[in-house]
Amino acid sequence: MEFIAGLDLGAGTTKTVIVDRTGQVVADSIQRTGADFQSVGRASLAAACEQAGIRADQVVYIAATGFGRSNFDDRSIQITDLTCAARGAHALFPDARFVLDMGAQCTRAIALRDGGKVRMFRTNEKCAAGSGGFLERVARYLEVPLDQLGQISLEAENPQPISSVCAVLAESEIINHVSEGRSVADIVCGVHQSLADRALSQLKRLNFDGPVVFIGGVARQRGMAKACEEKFGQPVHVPQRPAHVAAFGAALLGLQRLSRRATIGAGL
Amino acid sequence: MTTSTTATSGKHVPLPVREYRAGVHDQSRDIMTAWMGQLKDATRGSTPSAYLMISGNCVEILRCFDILPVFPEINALQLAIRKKSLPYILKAEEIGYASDNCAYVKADVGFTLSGGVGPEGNIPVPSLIVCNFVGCNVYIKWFEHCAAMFNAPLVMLDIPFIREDRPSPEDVRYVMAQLDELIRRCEALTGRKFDIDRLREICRYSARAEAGWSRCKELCKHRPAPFDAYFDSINMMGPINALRGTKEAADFFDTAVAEYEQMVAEGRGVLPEERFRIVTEGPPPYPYYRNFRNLFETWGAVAVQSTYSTVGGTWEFGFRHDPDRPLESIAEQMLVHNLCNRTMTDRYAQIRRYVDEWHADALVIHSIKSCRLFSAGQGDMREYFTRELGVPTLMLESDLEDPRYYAEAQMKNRIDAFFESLQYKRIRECAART
Amino acid sequence: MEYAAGIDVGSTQTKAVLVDSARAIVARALINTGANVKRAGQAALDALSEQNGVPREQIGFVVGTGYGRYKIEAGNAQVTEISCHARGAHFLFPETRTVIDMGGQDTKAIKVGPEGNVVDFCMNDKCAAGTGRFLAGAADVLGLTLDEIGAISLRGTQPIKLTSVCTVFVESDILGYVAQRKKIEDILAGVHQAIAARTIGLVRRVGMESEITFTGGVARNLGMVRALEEKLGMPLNVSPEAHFIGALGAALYALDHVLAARREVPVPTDVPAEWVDQ
Amino acid sequence: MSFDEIVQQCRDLNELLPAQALEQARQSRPGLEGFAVFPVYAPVEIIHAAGLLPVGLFGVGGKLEIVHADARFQSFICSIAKSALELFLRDEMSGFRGAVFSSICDVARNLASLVKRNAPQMFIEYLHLPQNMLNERSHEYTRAELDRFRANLARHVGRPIPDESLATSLKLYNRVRRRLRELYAFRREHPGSITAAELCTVVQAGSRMMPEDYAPLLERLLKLASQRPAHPRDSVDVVIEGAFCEQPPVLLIETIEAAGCQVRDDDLLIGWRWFREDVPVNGDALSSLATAYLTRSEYSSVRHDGASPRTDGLLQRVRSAGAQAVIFTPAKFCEPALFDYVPFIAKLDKHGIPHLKLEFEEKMWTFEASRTEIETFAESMLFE
Ligand SMILES: Nc1ncnc2c1ncn2[C@@H]1O[C@H](COP(=O)(O)OP(=O)(O)O)[C@@H](O)[C@H]1O
Ligand SMILES: Nc1ncnc2c1ncn2[C@@H]1O[C@H](COP(=O)(O)OP(=O)(O)O)[C@@H](O)[C@H]1O
Ligand code: SF4
Ligand code: SF4
Ligand code: SF4
Repeated sequence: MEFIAGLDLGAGTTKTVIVDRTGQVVADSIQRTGADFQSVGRASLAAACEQAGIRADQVVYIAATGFGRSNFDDRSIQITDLTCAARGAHALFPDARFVLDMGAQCTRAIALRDGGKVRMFRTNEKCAAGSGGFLERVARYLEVPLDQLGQISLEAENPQPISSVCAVLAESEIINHVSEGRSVADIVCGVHQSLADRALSQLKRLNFDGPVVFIGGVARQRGMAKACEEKFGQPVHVPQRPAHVAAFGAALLGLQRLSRRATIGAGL
Repeated sequence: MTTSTTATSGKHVPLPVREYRAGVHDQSRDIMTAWMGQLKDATRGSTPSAYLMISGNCVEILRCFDILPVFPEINALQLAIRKKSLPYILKAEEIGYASDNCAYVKADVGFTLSGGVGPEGNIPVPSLIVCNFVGCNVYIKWFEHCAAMFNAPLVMLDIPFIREDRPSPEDVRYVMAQLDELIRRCEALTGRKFDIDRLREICRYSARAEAGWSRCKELCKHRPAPFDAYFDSINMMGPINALRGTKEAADFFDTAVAEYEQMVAEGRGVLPEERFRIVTEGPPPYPYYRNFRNLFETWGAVAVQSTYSTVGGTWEFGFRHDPDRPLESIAEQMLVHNLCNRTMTDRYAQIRRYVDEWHADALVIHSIKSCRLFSAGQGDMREYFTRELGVPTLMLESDLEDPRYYAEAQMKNRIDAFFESLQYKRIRECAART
Repeated sequence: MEYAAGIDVGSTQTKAVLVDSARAIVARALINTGANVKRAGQAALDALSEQNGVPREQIGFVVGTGYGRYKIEAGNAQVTEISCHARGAHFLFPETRTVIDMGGQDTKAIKVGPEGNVVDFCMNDKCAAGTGRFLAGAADVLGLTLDEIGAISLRGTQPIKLTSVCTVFVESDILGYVAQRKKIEDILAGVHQAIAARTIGLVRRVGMESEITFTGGVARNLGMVRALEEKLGMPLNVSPEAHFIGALGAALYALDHVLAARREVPVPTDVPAEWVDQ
Repeated sequence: MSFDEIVQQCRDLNELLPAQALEQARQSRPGLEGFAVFPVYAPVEIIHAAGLLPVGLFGVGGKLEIVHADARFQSFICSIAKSALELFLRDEMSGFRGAVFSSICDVARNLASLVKRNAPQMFIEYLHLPQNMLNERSHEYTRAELDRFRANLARHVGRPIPDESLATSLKLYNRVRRRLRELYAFRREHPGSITAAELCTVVQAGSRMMPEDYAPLLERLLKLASQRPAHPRDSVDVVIEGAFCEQPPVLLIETIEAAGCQVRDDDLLIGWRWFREDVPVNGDALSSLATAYLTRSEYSSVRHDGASPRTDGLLQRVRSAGAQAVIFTPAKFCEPALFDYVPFIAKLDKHGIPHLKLEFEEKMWTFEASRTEIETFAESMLFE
């Protein structure tokens, strides 16, 4: 049996998704990205292979994406994360017209055209405190485990928004809220709402008007998804494993290339 | 908690902040509200209106044709001061404006896109867009965009920047020819003939208001100053810039002069206690106008002069519209007698004069991210005043329209530290005298 | 014996110093400010009395400084950290005329008068780029601690060039260089140099008059000290107390009050009424 | 010399600071003096007629560390203004008689004041170029402004600038600009023959060479270009717009092409190419120059366009280049470019032309993030 791997070497974490020749997911893995993309990529791939119970040489095609895509030497192809995210999101939610991808360093809004191709996209501006890395710091400050951030946010009664566009100054604002005795839930929820606001204005630049899929590590935080639904005024699709969508998309695009190659090969 | 003070620590005893309101404020509000009412009425009526910018404007000509002047800058300012600007700024950013663009433009454009202009809003759709390009290049962009949004005709008034001691004959002819062009467009719009006698009368009113405004500014040379020439000037800038040429504006300044003369006679100042006299440079942060003012008032600091209040005209140095040469004087005002059409070094000279003649202790520069016309190079200004003239200078940064760039804690920190050092200096000087 | 305390509640860390009436430092405390500013101020004060067995009552006056200065419940008065750093640096190095204070969220250049007073000062603009937090971010991505990065940076031979010194974007910038397989020491050398360059810009604004004293938490970072010295072309005063200098200055201001109360230091009589006790 | 060698020579020249570039020109013209000009339109003909070498003031941010100018200009000011000021503050302009700035934006205007105050020994001129092209007095005004510059400059250098010299300079610059137009046309017609990075390198070198030397260089290049094998690639054809003043690092241009786009036309250094047609040389030279400024200029974000909107100009540029998309490269904090972006994209959207915005600063060293965006942009069009 032959398999295709999609590897998303992100700024925060590295994700691998392995699919078979029909596009079915057989395994996935996630781990923190360290200083060396090459070894992290290999480790991530090995973990996924082990989970799937396959040998490394059964993976015949590797599509690398994400920040470190060009630093992973074992790749068969490199594709940008935007293209992959769009493809993956489309495969999961064929009706979706927009994708919101919030990762560790970047927030991106993508408008889709038919077939899950990128129509337009906007990345967050510099000077915009609004990505996963910021949330991680908030969690550390408030002494809340990262994976509980989303839950806590749901318990807010009186969310406290932050206005600063600079992550560093936003932190001071948070400190201010704390010392004024605001609850952790209210603060986290306020952060989520502010991020959702910013995401919305990014989407609006793409003439946002239709169903949206929310992906990336931050989408694991339920409070964030809820804040988005409130701000967007419409349901937001969140896949089961939001962080893996770009890796999945990469795997699917890899599969597409491989099949194309096969037909060309057959033609010869 | 004790709050004692010793000389060496120079600890700051905050002064009570009081809401300062005088008759001037009420009257200013009344006449400005009346004008806003006219704007509102014009959204549904058939009164012609024209967009115009504040800097060295030629509102007299529009008034001569009974064309209602509309100032997008004032709209933007009011949105900010009512803390309503951010949603409009975001709206404009959605269609592509960058975070680094002048936020006045963004707030105004966002407001327009949200239906603020037109029959449903408070501002009439302009029949004419008069781009008085006096200094600020953003004006051109702003009005090009407005012209596109409303599909309205744009009249370009290109006012040559002052780059020699005085404007050349060609500069003046060029401006006069463009004013002529404007007059022809106004005639076409209203179907009325240009009446130079009417313009003379309007210029007479302008001159009266200008004389009053100058007298008010002059009164700030007294200790204590009867009003804050930065914060309270805002209430007079509406009448002097937007309503200039009307009887109401001229009368308004008569009242103001009377009120301030009386205060001076009684030895009353705007603050309960005047401790420091400052000159300010740059527009205020309108979204946090009150907070910002308080940061100075608690130190007993009063602005005795400000450059911002002279964007429309530097009348305190003697220029008046002239009923005998109405058009020529309008051209001269646009070219020479306003802050915006002059070089940075001219501005330094103006500030220097303020510091000397108005007996100021320090200069406060509020550097505006939006406004490069004002702020590009203010670091050099700081350098000039601290290094070459030895005038203590404080530089602050935020924005005049975008609340996202105002950080209260940082502002307070800087202002407090600055006055701590001024206070120390003051105490030393006192001690040295004994 | 009478004592006075200064508490510097900074954005990152809270520093406290206790001085006795002979102006000797008798205790110091350093804790992370964390989320609860009030608690941090109190904890620092408690730590001071605990450390030296000085009962709280004997601390005659407490001056608060730093961003959280108004949040210190025990504070008798507040002075900005700009004045405090000037005072503290001048106390340790009486000839100092310029102070560079690099903390968690801002960098300041202060011109100091002959009596430790502030003559002029400049801070990084509203943007918090190029501060201690930036170094912390850099340490974080590289998986190093703050104590290590300075020393490692000194080993760099070919410093990388950074696009910006924005704390938010430093991480991806650095990751980019890691991906290009640049050496850690070169990356860190570049990071320190970028901040140093920015800081020199600030110092120039107030004028570089010797002696220059480097204060604040980042002064503990040897790499930063060297980078600044190199760019300035002169040695810096760096005290082992560098991190506590703001608190020290505050404590000295507090001591003024204690001593003035005992009339050991006369209050100038000609001072306008409004300057004196109310 | 081969094509590549000439380009390399240009590249080396561009790497130099203005004073070094002048030094280089002096090797064949001993005693030559320089005159600095801010990039968007300046009357170089007058400067040249005064016997000076006009040198563009840009791109030093990457070569010279900005240490003084940061104290004068805040963080939200474009880098070209800072690096220009830095040169004067650091006394890096020896051999230059002065500099000329013009009314392109608020920053450039204040910059002129600052330079004048901080370099008192130099002759600093500020030109107010007309923004009203249509008034009956516009021509008279423009001519007078050029004449004022001529008189001031002549007084400063201590010799007259006669009409005959002006006519000679006009002719020379006509020749240069004609060759540049031909080079651009050649690239449009032969995609892949000249890369964007090569072309912008060559154009920029023209801002630091005497036109007498530069025109033959361009002529040689044109000849060599036609012998060059073209490498048309399977890529997205784009037009670059928005970097009329501060120039993007060559690395960014290279990244654009490496990431799958082929540049077919651009507005890089449009201020040096400026005229769409030759300036007539018969009659009063200044008058011809004024007429040309008013009626034969390229559209630009720093010039009000009462008669023909810039948005149409951009559309025209895209169409005539046969491009599919536009990449906007405004300098960070450049208000004229950032403001024009709005009507530009409205127009492009209306015509279904995709676009991408990449802001840059002189001090950028890595373009990873830009690269991802360009690649995605190209991918979204390639795999239609
Ligand atoms: N278990 C979790 N619970 C909540 N949020 C998480 C969790 N894991 C990661 N995140 C968030 O997701 C971000 C990383 O997102 P990811 O898409 O993996 O980034 P990248 O692709 O840039 O590496 C983190 O910064 C964090 O905010
Ligand atoms: N042991 C250390 N070694 C090197 N740097 C340190 C150390 N401790 C703190 N720092 C630096 O000092 C900064 C905090 O400085 P500080 O003056 O306390 O700032 P603030 O007053 O804003 O809290 C941290 O961001 C860090 O960069
Ligand atoms: S430090 Fe803050 S304000 Fe400065 S560039 Fe970074 S995000 Fe923007
Ligand atoms: S740049 Fe300044 S003067 Fe110009 S429109 Fe904006 S705020 Fe007004
Ligand atoms: S880059 Fe833009 S803002 Fe800067 S000087 Fe040039 S035109 Fe002006």
